[in-house]
Amino acid sequence: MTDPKTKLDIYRTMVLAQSWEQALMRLIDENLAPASYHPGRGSEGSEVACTMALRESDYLLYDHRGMAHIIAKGVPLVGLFGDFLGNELGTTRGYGAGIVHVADPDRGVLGQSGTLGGSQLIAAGAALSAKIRKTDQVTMCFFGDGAANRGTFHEAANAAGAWKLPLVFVVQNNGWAVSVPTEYSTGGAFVDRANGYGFPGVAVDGQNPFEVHDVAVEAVERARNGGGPTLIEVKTVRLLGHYLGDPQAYREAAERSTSATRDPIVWARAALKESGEATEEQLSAIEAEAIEQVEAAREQALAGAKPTADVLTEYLYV
Amino acid sequence: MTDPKTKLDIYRTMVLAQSWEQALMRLIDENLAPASYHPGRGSEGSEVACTMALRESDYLLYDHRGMAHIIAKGVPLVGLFGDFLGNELGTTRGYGAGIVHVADPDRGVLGQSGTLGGSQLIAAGAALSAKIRKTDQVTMCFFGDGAANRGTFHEAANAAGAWKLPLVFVVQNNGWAVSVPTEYSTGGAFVDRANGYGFPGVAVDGQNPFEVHDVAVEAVERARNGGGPTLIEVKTVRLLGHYLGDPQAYREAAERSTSATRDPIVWARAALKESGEATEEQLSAIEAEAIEQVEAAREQALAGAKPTADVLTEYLYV
Amino acid sequence: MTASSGARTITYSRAITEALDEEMARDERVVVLGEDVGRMGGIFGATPGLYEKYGADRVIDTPISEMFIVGGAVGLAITGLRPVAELQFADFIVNAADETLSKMSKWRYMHGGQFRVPMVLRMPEGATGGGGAEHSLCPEALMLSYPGAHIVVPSTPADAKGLLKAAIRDDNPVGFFEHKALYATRGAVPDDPDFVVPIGKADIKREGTDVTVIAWGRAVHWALAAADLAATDGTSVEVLDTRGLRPLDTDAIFASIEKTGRVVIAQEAPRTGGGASEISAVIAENVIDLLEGPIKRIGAMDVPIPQNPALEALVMPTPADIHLAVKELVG
Amino acid sequence: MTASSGARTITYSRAITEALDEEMARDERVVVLGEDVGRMGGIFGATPGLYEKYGADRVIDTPISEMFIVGGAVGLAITGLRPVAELQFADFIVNAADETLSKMSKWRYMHGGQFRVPMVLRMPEGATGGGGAEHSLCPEALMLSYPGAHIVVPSTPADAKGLLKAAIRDDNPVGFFEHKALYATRGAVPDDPDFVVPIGKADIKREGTDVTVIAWGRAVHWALAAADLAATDGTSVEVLDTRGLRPLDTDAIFASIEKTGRVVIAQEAPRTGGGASEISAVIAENVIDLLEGPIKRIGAMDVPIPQNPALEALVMPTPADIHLAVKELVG
Ligand SMILES: Cc1ncc(C[n+]2csc(CCOP(=O)(O)OP(=O)(O)O)c2C)c(N)n1
Ligand SMILES: Cc1ncc(C[n+]2csc(CCOP(=O)(O)OP(=O)(O)O)c2C)c(N)n1
Ligand SMILES: [Mg+2]
Ligand SMILES: [Mg+2]
Repeated sequence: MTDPKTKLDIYRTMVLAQSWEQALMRLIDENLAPASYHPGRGSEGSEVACTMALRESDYLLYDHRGMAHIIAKGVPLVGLFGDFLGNELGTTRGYGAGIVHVADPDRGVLGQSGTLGGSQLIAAGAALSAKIRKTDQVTMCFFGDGAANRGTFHEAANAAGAWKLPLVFVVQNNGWAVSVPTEYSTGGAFVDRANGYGFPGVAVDGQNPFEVHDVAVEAVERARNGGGPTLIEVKTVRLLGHYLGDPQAYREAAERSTSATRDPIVWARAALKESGEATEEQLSAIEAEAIEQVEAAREQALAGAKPTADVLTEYLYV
Repeated sequence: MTDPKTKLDIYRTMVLAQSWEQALMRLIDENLAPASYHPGRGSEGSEVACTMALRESDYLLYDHRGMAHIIAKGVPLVGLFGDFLGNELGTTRGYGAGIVHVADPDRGVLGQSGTLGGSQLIAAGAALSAKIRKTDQVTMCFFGDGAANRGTFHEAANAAGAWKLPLVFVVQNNGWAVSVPTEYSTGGAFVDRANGYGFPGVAVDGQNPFEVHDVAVEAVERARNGGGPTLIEVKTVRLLGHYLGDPQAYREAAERSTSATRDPIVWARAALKESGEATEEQLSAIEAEAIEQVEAAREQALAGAKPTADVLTEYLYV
Repeated sequence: MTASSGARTITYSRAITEALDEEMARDERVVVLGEDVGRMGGIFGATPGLYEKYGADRVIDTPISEMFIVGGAVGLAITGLRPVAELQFADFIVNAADETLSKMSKWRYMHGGQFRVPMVLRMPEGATGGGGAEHSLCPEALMLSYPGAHIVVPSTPADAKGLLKAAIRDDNPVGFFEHKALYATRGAVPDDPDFVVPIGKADIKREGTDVTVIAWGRAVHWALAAADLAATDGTSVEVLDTRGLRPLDTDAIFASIEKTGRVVIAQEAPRTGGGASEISAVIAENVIDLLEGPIKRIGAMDVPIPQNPALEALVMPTPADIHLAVKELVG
Repeated sequence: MTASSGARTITYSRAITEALDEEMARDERVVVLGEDVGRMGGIFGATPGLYEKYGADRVIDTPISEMFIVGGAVGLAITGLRPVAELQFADFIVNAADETLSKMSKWRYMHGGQFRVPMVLRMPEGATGGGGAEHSLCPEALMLSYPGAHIVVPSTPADAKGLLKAAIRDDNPVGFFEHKALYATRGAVPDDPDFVVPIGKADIKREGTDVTVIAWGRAVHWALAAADLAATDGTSVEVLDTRGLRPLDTDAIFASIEKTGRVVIAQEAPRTGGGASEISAVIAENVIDLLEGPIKRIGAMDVPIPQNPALEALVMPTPADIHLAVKELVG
């Protein structure tokens, strides 16, 4: 069971991710960063609560929606802003911008495949690597319900199951892949797929990050102790459009407003107060601090220099 | 329950496939056909019994091992010999030879992808086509335990499950993919994978073709009646090498001899006699007739003309 | 090009929609499939209204399963339908490469002509600022060494409509590359519902006498802009739009070079390994004697496309690059 | 090439095994993975004994999952290992195209240099009679328009060993194409355990003065046979083995052409869209003035490889084809 301190940490990190995203939106409004971004509002619960079950030396393959998992893994906010601003302070030193390829090898953040599903294979490789090198590193791989239907998942999951790799798959099922409802494009339930590869699947409500954390901790420990992979299907919501400015004409008002009631940050705030695990003052302080932290990072990042033409061939061949 | 007449038909077709394969081996020994062939001895049970659940207008995607499914679908033997001889009497008019791309659109034989798994996708497309065109055609797709681990299966199975396509997957689990034991390369059990896509999986013993037939009839009927796909996992054996001349150094003698006791043709013959559903005379007559039929086809096929250079561009662009 | 009475000015994107709509109306075997092509009308808005008009059986929102999209379409095509499949980004051709290059392109040949594979694979291509190394490519040349399918790349709304209609009516598989940066461009398109543009015929988009610039897709517009620049130097540039890479209209190419004696080939893809190299080789093999100078290729830098739009811009070729090559050739 | 005291005559296949064995012994980060590479020693017998010597953790028999083989190897490579992955047939590059062309080749660049991807992807290639359209290809050129990885194709046992060792030691990803028809060929290979052949350096396999024939992989042997034929006509052919396609040793190519003034480029892949087109374009762009005639390309017919061996033979290029091209050039 997630202890009160961890619960507060989860809340703090979710709020930090939310504040970071708000600041990014402002940068985009101000035309300082390109507008191509997949907002993460709604899925912070799973991203933060799962990632916080990892150690720094563990590997993370995040997905394209939001930045909460990356923030939870400890990547400095300045670097993230730098990636969106496309300047030298970015984790990718100015190469990235928009829907970024954040990388932070020292914190086990192994980057992202722009083609959905590519990261699943790389995650399986990283997990196999830990096994071969006999470290106790665990790899966690996030992807959406849409990406779960790529054949890459099958190949990664089968290898992970066959060799009991230390790998945790997190399917963030938000009900949509762009405009297509999950039930239209999907046979069966993701959680049930794990069994076919010989490892456990667990479904959990992403609105409740504390429960998600319990599930993730169990999965990570199993992986670390040689018990093999787990698939966690988090039922979550996409509060905003697929991308910024998505008119979402394909989405019914009723479904959108039901989703809106399932905000994990709102839920966690209420739960913490209700249980007495946090006071209004504490929570407000966390929120204020997040904004401050984000502001400071934003200011620092804005000072970064833009890359020049000479970087274009710098990282191509060793 | 498979009736006695059908049982005899299954036996007859298995024996025909066996005789055909023996005749092919002779052609290869005589250097009349190229030696690249994946012998089907051992898996006739599933191939014949499943295929015989189909109608002529149904679609078949066979696999690379043996020819029993193709023969069971009614493709003329002369055409098959012609494909291996690489002459104009082949179903592919001389293009094919060796591990062939047999095709017979009139009998629903849709060809083969030389890359394993490619046929799974084409099968899903054919099943979707039947649904769109509102025919009641069923598609059956065979593949081995090895090919079942390609990502193509996931994409095909997911689409089939999502849209309840009239599709029957037959996984021929013979315990090996070339030199790699299934349990080494596979997480979980194939039969359990179906559930994850929302359709039934059934495991059945391939040594007993009559039981296989029952299972296949049920699956085909379900597909035809709008009940969606089924995955049939047939536990079968590979009596010979992966390819002709495979020394099989990777295979233990004990495992080979256990496999040898599971020959579906031997089993069916004994079962038919034991149950009184066939007499020794009937069975011998079937066997003699098969050899005769094969001999006649072989003679006819040998007379086919070899293709000439002008065919090289004939079927490239319409 | 069929003669037509009237014409309207529409966008390239609208031209695509109309071609699909008209062919779906004309032939009920035509079905459309891909990610978000249905209720959303495509992420680039190229398929709006089709779902409402033709229903979920003929306008199919697929799972994110590129191998199924192409391989499944082959299955549709060999069983009596005429699918128009879409990969959301042309870059994803590598996510369905076996299906595109082997299954779609070779199924007929491998099976001794027993099947036809009448399908079109639509692939929105090109760099438009910030897409990065996996959402910005023009990978047309990948299909070159895999015979069996046509490779079509329209540069204008009229070509987009006429070529797509031709592709849908063609019994061969067709790789059809639409440039994302062109979707919003406008041009006159004939009204005639049977207006088609024959596949494999080049089009002289501008006549000239001193230098031939060969291009296709978006690069045609760069070539035209370069021709304007060159005109101010007094150089007359002919812009030859190949409209794709297979079939390649070598007659038209050789005829233009015969006239000008100088050639620049411009593409958006990286300089190495693209259509420009192939066309250069064909020229150097067949009509080298007509040339008064080197065969120049213009293309993107040989690097993955950086995601930072400012860096992307540095990597992309420009009309100025083409103009410079033209200047070097006329000396 | 490092100087070496002794040398033994071994097969091309044995050269591959030795390179793997020596590098695995030298560096425990080197691991081998692929279908049947372990207990069977590879379906072409290129990896025997490694499983017994290095165990299942370092010699990994994979499922039939080409995307995992390559994508998983990228995961191994960015987390401290140096994988040598194998696709059972080079044709299967299309079954792992995104993983090869985007993930393996671009991961480092896309992430601003934060990772290195020290891996080798071994791909047995070529037509050897009856493999058909999906088991016979030489798809090296597919990698050309995707920068980021080297493209290496050895033609002799010494090159096979020296280049594979260099590739394993290289911090860049390397696409390594071994020709199936060469596995049984024999040649002298230096004993020196540090014998490596630098990647990207061409090798003059035969000196000559009248015509340069450029080739790589199996086509080098066709070129040498053609040179013998040409010698009987009194024509002196220089055979330049590029040893791959990237990096391309343009200095060596230009120097040879400077000497001969005539060039034929020979490849096994279909004439269209292959390495020959690229090399032709580089020549026509840079040194066209040195040429006394057209740039001729020799390659397979532009059709899928038919499975019937008799038809395959008709489709494949031959030494006689190269000889004829040489004759046409010397007039
Ligand atoms: C292989 C591939 N196909 C398609 C896309 C385009 N694409 C990017 S995000 C997306 C939707 C993803 O849906 P899901 O996985 O459910 O994640 P969500 O956006 O809902 O978080 C699509 C289709 C891609 N990037 N890669
Ligand atoms: C995509 C792909 N990978 C690998 C191969 C090479 N190959 C042909 S058959 C085979 C083994 C197949 O095993 P399985 O599917 O179990 O069928 P079985 O041979 O046992 O009947 C392999 C690896 C191929 N043809 N296509
Ligand atoms: Mg989703
Ligand atoms: Mg098997």
